[in-house]
Amino acid sequence: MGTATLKKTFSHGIHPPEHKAATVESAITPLPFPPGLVIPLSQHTGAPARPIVEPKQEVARGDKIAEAGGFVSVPMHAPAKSTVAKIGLALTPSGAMTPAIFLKVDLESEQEPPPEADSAASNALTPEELVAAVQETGMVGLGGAAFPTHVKMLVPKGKRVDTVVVNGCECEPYLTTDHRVMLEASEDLFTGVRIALRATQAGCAIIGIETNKPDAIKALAKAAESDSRIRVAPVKTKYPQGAEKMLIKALLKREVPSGGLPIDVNAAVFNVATLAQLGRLLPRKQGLIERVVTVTGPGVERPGNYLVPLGTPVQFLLDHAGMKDTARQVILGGPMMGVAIASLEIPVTKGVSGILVLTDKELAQRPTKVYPCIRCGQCIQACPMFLNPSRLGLLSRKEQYAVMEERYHLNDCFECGCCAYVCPSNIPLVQYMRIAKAVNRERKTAK
Amino acid sequence: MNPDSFAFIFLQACLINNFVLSMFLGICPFLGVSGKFQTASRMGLAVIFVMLVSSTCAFWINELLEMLDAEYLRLICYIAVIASAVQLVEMFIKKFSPALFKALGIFLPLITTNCAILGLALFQTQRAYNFVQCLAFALGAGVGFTIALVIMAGLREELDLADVPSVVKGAALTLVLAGILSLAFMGFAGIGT
Amino acid sequence: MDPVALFTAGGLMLGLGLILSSVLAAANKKLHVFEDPRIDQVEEMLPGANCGACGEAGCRAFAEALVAGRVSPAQCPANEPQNIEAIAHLLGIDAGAQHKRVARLACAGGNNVAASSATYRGVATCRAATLIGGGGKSCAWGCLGFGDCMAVCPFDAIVMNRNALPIVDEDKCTACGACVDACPKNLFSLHPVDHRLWVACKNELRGAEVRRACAVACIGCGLCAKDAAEGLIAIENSLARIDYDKNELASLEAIQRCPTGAIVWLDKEKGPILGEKAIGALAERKAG
Amino acid sequence: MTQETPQVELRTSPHLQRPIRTDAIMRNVVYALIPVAAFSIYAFGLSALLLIATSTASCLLTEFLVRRLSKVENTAGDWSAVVTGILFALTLPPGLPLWIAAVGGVICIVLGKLLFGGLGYNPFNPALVGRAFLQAAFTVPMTRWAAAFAPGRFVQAIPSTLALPFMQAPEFDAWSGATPLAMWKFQQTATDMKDVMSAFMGTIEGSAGETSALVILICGAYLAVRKMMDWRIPAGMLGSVFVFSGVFYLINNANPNPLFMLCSGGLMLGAVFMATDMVTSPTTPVGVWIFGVLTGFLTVLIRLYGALPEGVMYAILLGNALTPIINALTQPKIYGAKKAKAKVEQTQ
Amino acid sequence: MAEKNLPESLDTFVKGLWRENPVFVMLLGMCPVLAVSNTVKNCIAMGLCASFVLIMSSTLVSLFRKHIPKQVRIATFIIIIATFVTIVDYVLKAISKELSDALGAFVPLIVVNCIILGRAEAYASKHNVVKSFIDAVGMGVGFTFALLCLGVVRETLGMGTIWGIPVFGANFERWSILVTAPGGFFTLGAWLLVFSWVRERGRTKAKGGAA
Amino acid sequence: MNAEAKAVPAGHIEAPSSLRMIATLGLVAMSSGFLIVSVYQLTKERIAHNERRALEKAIFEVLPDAVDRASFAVEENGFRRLEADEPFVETVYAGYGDNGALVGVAIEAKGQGYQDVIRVLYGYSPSKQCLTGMKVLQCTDTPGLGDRIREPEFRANFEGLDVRLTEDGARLLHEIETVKGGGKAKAGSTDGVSQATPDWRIDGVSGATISSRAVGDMVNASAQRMLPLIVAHLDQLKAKT
Ligand SMILES: Cc1cc2nc3c(=O)[nH]c(=O)nc-3n(C[C@H](O)[C@H](O)[C@H](O)COP(=O)(O)O)c2cc1C
Ligand SMILES: Cc1cc2nc3c(=O)[nH]c(=O)nc-3n(C[C@H](O)[C@H](O)[C@H](O)COP(=O)(O)O)c2cc1C
Ligand SMILES: Cc1cc2nc3c(=O)[nH]c(=O)nc-3n(C[C@H](O)[C@H](O)[C@H](O)COP(=O)(O)O)c2cc1C
Ligand SMILES: Cc1cc2nc3c(=O)[nH]c(=O)nc-3n(C[C@H](O)[C@H](O)[C@H](O)CO)c2cc1C
Ligand code: SF4
Ligand code: SF4
Ligand code: SF4
Ligand code: SF4
Ligand code: FES
Repeated sequence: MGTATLKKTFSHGIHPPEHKAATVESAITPLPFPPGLVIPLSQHTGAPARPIVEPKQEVARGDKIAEAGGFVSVPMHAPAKSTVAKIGLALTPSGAMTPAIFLKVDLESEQEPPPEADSAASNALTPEELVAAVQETGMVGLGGAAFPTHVKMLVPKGKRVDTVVVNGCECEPYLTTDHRVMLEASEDLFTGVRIALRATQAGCAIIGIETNKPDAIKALAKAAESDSRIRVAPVKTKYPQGAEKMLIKALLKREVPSGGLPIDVNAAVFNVATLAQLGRLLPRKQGLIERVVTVTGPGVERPGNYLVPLGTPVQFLLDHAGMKDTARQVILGGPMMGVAIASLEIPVTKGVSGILVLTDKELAQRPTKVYPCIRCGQCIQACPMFLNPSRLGLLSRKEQYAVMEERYHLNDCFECGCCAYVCPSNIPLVQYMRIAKAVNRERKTAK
Repeated sequence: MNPDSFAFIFLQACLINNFVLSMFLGICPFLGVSGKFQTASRMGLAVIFVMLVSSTCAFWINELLEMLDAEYLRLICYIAVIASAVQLVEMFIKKFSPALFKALGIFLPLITTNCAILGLALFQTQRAYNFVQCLAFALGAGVGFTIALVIMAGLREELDLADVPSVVKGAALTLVLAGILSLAFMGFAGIGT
Repeated sequence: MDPVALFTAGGLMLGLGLILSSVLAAANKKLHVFEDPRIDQVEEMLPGANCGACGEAGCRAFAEALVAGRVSPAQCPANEPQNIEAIAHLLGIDAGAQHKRVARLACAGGNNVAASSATYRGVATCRAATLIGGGGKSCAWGCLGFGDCMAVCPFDAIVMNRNALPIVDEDKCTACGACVDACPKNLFSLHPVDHRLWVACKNELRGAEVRRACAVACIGCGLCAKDAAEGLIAIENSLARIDYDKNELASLEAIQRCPTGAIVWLDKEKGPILGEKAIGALAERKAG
Repeated sequence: MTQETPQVELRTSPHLQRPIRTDAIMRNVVYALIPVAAFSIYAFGLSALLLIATSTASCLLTEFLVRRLSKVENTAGDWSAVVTGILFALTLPPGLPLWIAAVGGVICIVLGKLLFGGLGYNPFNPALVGRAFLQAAFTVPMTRWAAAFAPGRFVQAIPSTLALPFMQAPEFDAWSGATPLAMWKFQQTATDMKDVMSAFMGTIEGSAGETSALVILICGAYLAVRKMMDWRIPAGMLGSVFVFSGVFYLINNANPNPLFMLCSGGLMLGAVFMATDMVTSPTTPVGVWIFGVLTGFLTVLIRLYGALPEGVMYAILLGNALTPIINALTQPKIYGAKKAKAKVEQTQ
Repeated sequence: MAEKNLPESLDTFVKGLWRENPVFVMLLGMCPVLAVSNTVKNCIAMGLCASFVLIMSSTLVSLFRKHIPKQVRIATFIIIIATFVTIVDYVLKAISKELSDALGAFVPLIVVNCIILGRAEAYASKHNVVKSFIDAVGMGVGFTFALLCLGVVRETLGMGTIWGIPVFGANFERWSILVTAPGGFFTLGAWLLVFSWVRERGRTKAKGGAA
Repeated sequence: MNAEAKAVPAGHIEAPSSLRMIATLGLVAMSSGFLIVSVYQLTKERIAHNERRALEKAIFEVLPDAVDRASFAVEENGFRRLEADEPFVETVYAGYGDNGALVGVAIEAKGQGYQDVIRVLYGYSPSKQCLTGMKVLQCTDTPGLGDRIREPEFRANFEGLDVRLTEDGARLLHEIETVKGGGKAKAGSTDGVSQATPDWRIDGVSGATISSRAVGDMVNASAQRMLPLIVAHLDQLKAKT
């Protein structure tokens, strides 16, 4: 099927500058192995993985080193031939210390090549077996939330998926991983889409791509012609078009109910990189051991898209890409939703799609002076969830967290940052939302 | 508009000579119960109700006293009857809607001993309103009181989220707000003439 | 004086009085809701801080619970002893034993001794900072020093010291637990005042890793455990842990050889007392 | 143990931001007000100039001093006091004694703004609080209108302008005029298209800034295009005035015609610059329309049926008073709201 | 803390004047305070009337406090108060028509003045006659004091006079807002602000002194 | 100790007997009735005297030549002599000079002012066919503004105000008009100052146009109705019956 002509989208949202030019042309290049890798056992949503290796044990590339800690959990695989140095605590982007497996990479010997694909075997699996196989790959959403992919593929009893939505929007400024993946791994992507279709037993798949990636739209639309179940839909370039709720609204005109999941409107959403990886790994019975990361920003000398072994410390990656002296802020993810990290020892994990380095100059352009909310209503007109960030911010300042949840739908905020982006008073609205959510969560568990 | 008409008496009592904002009647509950929007609107309803009750009571008491040539007992009869009527209402609410009672708290008795209620009775007598006019007056006064109360509650709830200087917080703030509201209500002067 | 008027007035008022009181009397019977008058009396004897330290939703609720016999008067830590007595007397019950408890902070890493790895910019509260990369302190467990605990303490028992570390005033603290809930790093806990031997660190890393982050952290060396009475101190997760069931065995001995000063003796008058070795090490650090 | 090398910074996402700050918005409002002020000076001469200067200085100085005395961060630099000062001056009759304007400036800032916590927290439009206060305090000087385009206006101030502080101003028969609305109200003069045109172009009497509807509209358009002002409020307010006064005009054509209603008095200035004060108007999309229509309706009501010839100020202040309630009742329906639940929430 | 050393009766009295001033601290009886405080003369008349009622009813309530059943307590109090108010109303009318016209309905409205009922309820019904009397006098004086605070400001600025005598000369531009409704609110608000500012300063000073 | 403490609640739970409640309240109410009626009787005379004096003062103010007065109730066709003033009855007051002759009639008029109702009393001299004065009885309009209708400058407008009737005596020859401050001098008489020239215009108070216009309008409305009636039944008033 061809592309639809009408530009689909959702209401509200913002148009931040894209900043994608620096890396959009750079093909994915593999990064060399660092001397040490850190594999946190909890780099996905859900239960942490359980280590199945001992210190000093030697592991081969692709070996499973930790098993899933439950159904909503995934195993970990060794990204390189190495020795287990220790199982200890490692710093995460959130600032907490969590258990991790520390690997000392065997830099001397050759790393084994990945096994050959066995499409026939994988094609023969039933949906249930397929879900189990997906779990074994250790796949999680590469779009950012790192939610175990197999969980989304398992359709619960009484529910139905009619459409698989493939998220190729990449609406975050600066990032180009999904864009490159769509261009360079379209074969794998289509394999992945078919796996998703089979696992969910959905009738069709729509690949939503923002109009600022015409080459990807063209390439995939052409490739999609061979499979009538799959089609490509251009969607308007607008942030946060890639948020699954927005994409579902744009493509299917359905609204995921408040507090609900895509499955409640018969859809399942997967990121293109997720499906491309899956299409590559599953037929090979391989685990997820590397991912594409956009390293970019004014603080980087050689921006580009790198294929990075999971567990590589950010420091190593930035050394490789060249970090300028003026660099002052390192962000995992894109500028809208990414988290600034306090230490470069933090490793690249499954959910990291980009590393953005900002310099003194950009920080100076964002003074920290905060004005009071002047109730301009800009945030209200930006919030894609139709919340009232102005009111939420004011309430949070006065610590009325319960009111925020009960009356102002705090929990529907997915922290896209549109509100804070437009706020002329420089109010850290997203931070206020996070504080409120954290306190409410704590209070609930305390009860 | 005819100054003796139902509509004019209503408008006059409700907006132009608003009991709270330009006649200074019922300031205590106005200051006390205008903190929360929900409470204020319920209190407003209670006041409208009590006003209708007491206006009716007062009208017939006055008729009776004039018949007996005992106008000098007017004040005491008004207050006694109104107070008991309201106390009855209060007991009633306490019994049948503890939640409402809790929300209005100690202010239910305040409605009884409230300038607005007695003022209503005294003014209607002074102006020699007939029964229908009394009802219009009571309704207007009650609605006017409720409007003022509800607006004030809205403003105060909003200001709970503001950085009001600590010396202003509390009654001073409410009075300043009432002053500005009263200024704004001046705009209604003369409507209907 | 006109006797007719006199008669009218007297009669009218009598009638009025009679009617009113009859109606009220009837209503009183039909509509009365009983509320124990003692609740009001008890409430008047409570401090009215509505701090919730008693575990009830405010003083009124506590008064109701007292009258209902669900709690004992001494459970309100903020009350004056004579009032507690008075309440007990009024209700004819025992005042209940009250152990003085206070809030204790498990961190000594003020900004003079603990390193920071990043500069945090944003809402200036510990809660907010924690959510962004942990707040930028090198030690992931350490106190951030924005004083959420101070702000939340209803009794002004906490002040931030020069090095942005909260100090609890034992006399003012009522163990209401507000700070325990407020601290996003979970550094506060409530302890009987006589728990004077104290480990002021939560860092679970070991040795050099810790020392990079903070000069007064517990490095898990185990010297205190060796010096203390048998079984009083154990090392768990690279941290000294005191078994307060054996609190009576505690003495100043345990802290003397601690190389960092992570284990201290909290003296009522003099405040935290460090071991000799730690004092030396810290002095050296200052000089160097 | 602070490191010598500059540390990385931790900030919250988003790490990108639109580069328009609140002070810039306020500054742009000042730019937009300059032509209005200039026209006013052109029409009323020296007196208008002195009036605007005095009131702006008074507002700014008050903000600065009060913040200084209360030992909090000084906010005088955020330009909002300047906006208040200029707008306040534009609502005053030229010829008003300067001391009254200065007192008014203090009232605007203290009573209208700082008592509530300053910028962003004031429930009522500060400039209008100031004006309403003066109107009630000094009604006579506040309802004495000077003639526009008086010869000699650039070399000589209207004598009353320079009255001694706290003293009554002399009458100024030689300079006096009457606003078209007051003429209609008190002299029962009819209004025709000629009046509409002169009100539109600004060749009439009135407050310093209520003269040329055209200039105000152009300046408002500038702000609306730069997204520093919500165009829906003036649209709602002006539209509602047009419709309601049209209805009353059709019922009884002794009432002024709707175009005259639109162009006369302070309506343009109020609708474009004062009802739009975002701090004191609703934030929700539906609420904004309700606010516009409501203030428009009140304006017509007061003008046609009230005791006073002009009602824009009172209409906006009443609208301000209702803003919290409007906001509460018009919370947007969120994405994915469950229908029944949404209803319950809205009534809260 | 000089107050601590005062004899108890004096303390009871002073308390009504300042520490528990019915208007400025307890925020009771605001209606007449706002309504009649536009001239000093009215303030004094109102203060006297209210004080008389307050003293008489407090004393009487205290006298009979043991004999009044709880359920008819309020009704009885109100009747007692209303009696004295009616008396005051007639006496005032007999003394001066102008004054009673100026105070208008606010004399009969003393009946519902929250201070009087409040004091009867909260104090007189629990204390002996002497204490209740002193308390009532204190409260009455405190009430009059509060009225005067407002009256002086409102009359001087609003009319340019005190007790009807011009103070600023003929050409004074009067702040007529002060004698109207908003002016009443603003003046009382301003006084409350002044008082809370004084109190706050006292508190910080006490803190500073202790530290 | 304990026993005593427990006794407290017990005492409270027991409800007082209804009889006692009724008795107490009845007794208190009755005593208060006696008290009030006594005070009422004692002050009645004095209050009536005050009211009468105030009324007379106002009447003599608007009828400067009068020394005595009589009240008449207004009825369908004519007047009825009132021995004592009755409330809620529309009344006019006839004023008599030294020699007992009718010098004028004082009439009350009321109407809506700026804030609330304004009540005025104005004097009418049937012989001179003009008004003789006006006094504001009640006005709650803005002090300092609307209140200025009480000032002598404004009141002077009514002294000698021309209220001639038409030939048939059915209405005023000229409606009483209120003109904007200073307008009277310009628009009215030719020489602008002469009191002798009959004028039916009232100078509004600048800054209180509404209140002053209201007074003008209410006097006009009242005069339109009352003056023809008075002229028609002048004998009744003259005869004091
Ligand atoms: C507890 C939980 C259960 C979930 N269950 C499902 C599911 O059954 N089906 C599904 O498609 N997605 C499921 N998800 C994934 C979410 O729909 C969503 O993809 C994930 O939270 C990340 O989305 P985001 O990146 O837009 O925030 C679940 C998520 C959570 C947190
Ligand atoms: C504000 C916001 C923006 C997002 N933008 C994108 C995006 O541009 N591309 C993307 O693939 N996922 C994006 N996501 C994540 C999607 O919601 C969704 O989780 C993801 O597409 C699910 O696929 P995955 O589980 O395979 O990652 C965004 C989420 C949010 C909350
Ligand atoms: C607060 C306020 C109070 C007013 N009070 C009165 C009043 O009592 N009486 C009155 O006639 N006009 C009153 N006005 C209206 C104006 O003073 C004035 O009458 C109107 O603007 C006409 O002015 P002019 O007399 O100069 O033509 C008041 C206006 C305001 C704003
Ligand atoms: C479009 C716009 C209109 C404004 N109008 C007013 C106004 O009418 N009066 C005023 O005092 N400030 C006005 N301001 C400035 C500012 O919002 C005002 O000072 C705040 O109300 C103070 O908190 C305006 C600002 C903007 C952006
Ligand atoms: S961060 Fe939350 S509140 Fe802000 S725009 Fe996004 S969803 Fe709305
Ligand atoms: S964008 Fe900022 S200033 Fe505007 S309403 Fe929202 S929070 Fe307030
Ligand atoms: S907050 Fe903490 S320090 Fe303060 S009283 Fe409560 S427990 Fe003690
Ligand atoms: S103890 Fe906790 S709450 Fe207190 S300053 Fe430290 S981190 Fe913040
Ligand atoms: S004095 Fe309290 S309501 Fe009027």
